[in-house]
Amino acid sequence: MSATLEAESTRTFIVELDQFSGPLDLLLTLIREEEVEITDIPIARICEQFLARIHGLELSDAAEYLEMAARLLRIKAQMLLPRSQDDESWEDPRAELVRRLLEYQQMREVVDVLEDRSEERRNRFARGWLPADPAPPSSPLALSLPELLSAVDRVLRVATRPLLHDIVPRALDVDGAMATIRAILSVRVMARWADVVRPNAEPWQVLSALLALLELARRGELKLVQVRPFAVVEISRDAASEAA
Amino acid sequence: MTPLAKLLEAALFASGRPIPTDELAALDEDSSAAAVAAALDEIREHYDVEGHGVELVEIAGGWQILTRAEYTEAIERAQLAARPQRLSGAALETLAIIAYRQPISRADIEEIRGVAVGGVLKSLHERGLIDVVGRAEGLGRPLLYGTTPLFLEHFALRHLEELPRADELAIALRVVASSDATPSPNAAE
Amino acid sequence: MTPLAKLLEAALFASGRPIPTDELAALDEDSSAAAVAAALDEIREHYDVEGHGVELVEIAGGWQILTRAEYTEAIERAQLAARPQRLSGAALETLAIIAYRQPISRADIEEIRGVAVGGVLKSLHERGLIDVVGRAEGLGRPLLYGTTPLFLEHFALRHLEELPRADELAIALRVVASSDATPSPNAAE
Repeated sequence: MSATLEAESTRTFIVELDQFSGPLDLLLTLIREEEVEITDIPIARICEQFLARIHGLELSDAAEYLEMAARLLRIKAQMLLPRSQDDESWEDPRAELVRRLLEYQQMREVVDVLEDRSEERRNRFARGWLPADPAPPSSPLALSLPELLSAVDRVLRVATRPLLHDIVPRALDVDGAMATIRAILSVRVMARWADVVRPNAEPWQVLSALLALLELARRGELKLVQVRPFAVVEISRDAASEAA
Repeated sequence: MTPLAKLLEAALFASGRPIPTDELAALDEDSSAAAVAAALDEIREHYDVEGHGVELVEIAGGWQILTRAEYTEAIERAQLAARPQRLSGAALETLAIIAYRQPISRADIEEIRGVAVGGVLKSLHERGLIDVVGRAEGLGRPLLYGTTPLFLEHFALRHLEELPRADELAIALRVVASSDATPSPNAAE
Repeated sequence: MTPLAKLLEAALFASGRPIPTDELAALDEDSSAAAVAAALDEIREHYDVEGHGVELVEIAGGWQILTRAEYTEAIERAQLAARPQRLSGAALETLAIIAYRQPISRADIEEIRGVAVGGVLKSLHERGLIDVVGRAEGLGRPLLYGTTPLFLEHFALRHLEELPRADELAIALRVVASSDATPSPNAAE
């Protein structure tokens, strides 16, 4: 594929991606297009379609799609594991995904209702001209000590403890970052830092990605190369481990 | 129209927002709640029967006069008033989840939507459609979000219960899964 | 009412300003200036004959629907009497944080509450319950807020030390709830 063609397809893909509000939306669309049951997804086929759709995408913008791709690949692999006919303890690896898809679809149903209602309201105007507020801002204030004290109580209940320190809102997610990086490298031979961390990533995300890279490198799943100091770090699949 | 209906009409005309029923009742201390309800009925019926360009609508626990939908386009074309912007799909999805699952944390919303929602939450909060209603127990004690009265106004809902019940949705859901048809969003009246 | 009168009524209701006759005429291209004038007459007469709480008035070269003068007083009185205004939960919580942690910067309040408090601070300041009491050291030298003498007056407190300490709060809440009256300020000392 020539460079121009590739750029072309990338652009059309981004346009298309805007049609989806997230990976679950894309997945649901595929399921509708393929006319299959949510409760019995032909995972290999859907997974293939999903990867085809996100292939060639600006990876740094699509961590959430890649995470889903990794999840689908994992389920696909689990489905291939041999199991005996009468194994009662067997759990469908798709169960969790089905649950999330059903929940998501239920929410989309509510969105339809809300969209309808907001359209109905948008098509009516409220009174446009309003008289100046006759009440001066110094209207009497109803305040009582019990009210203030219950507010203090609410603040204390709600405030992070201890008051002086804020607890980090999200713990590191190294496993998630590792899944993302693996997914990126399953579609690409080589990636850069900017591909695995979004430009506006929060500190915990940057840290998670860094730890994930080091861990994967330690396990020999990928190679980190920096040609000279301060140059861009190149992340690639480790040829040796791949051959193995 | 009766004197009380005229007074209520004047007050409703003077306001751009729905007026709660108890504030309408406070306009005339001599009138009972039943009299106020009757006067509101009288106004609504008068607007419908006499064929006015406006109508009386029950919204967010109160009452509001709104123009009839059929005139919106002409009014907007003449640039006498403008419709507010539509909410994005991401904003609607997030609102839908908050409306049904409130109080709910950001992480739980992200779990359902499958994407980060920090920016969407911020803009919904700035628009006054959601608010922080508490903090969860447990690690990090995350903030919990809920919808506001303005949310009801925005969607012309009398109260949250007007949205279809979750179990009604679940039934529709199974139908959809097998028929592939888009559910008809008949808002419960 | 005729269709044109209904359209004009909706437009006059929705517009934020008086509408000149030629703009009203632009609402419906098929209607002549004479038809618009007739429709305006029809609306005015309808409001007068049917006894509405509003009237159609010609102002500054344009037309506007206004509430009748005889009702403005009742509406204003209701708004004034509209039971003394209460502080919102957000305002109360912010006030509580300032009372206990003063002098405190906006950033610190926001860290505790988890949401932006700019608007709330402004309204508490306008009401004279809080004031700027200094600036912090360090980056940007942010403003520090504290409560005012008016704050003490509102709660019938002689000085801030009369507020229960945080660890006594649970007890104080129980006492206050059971007496339910404003505490007489002659406890200790």
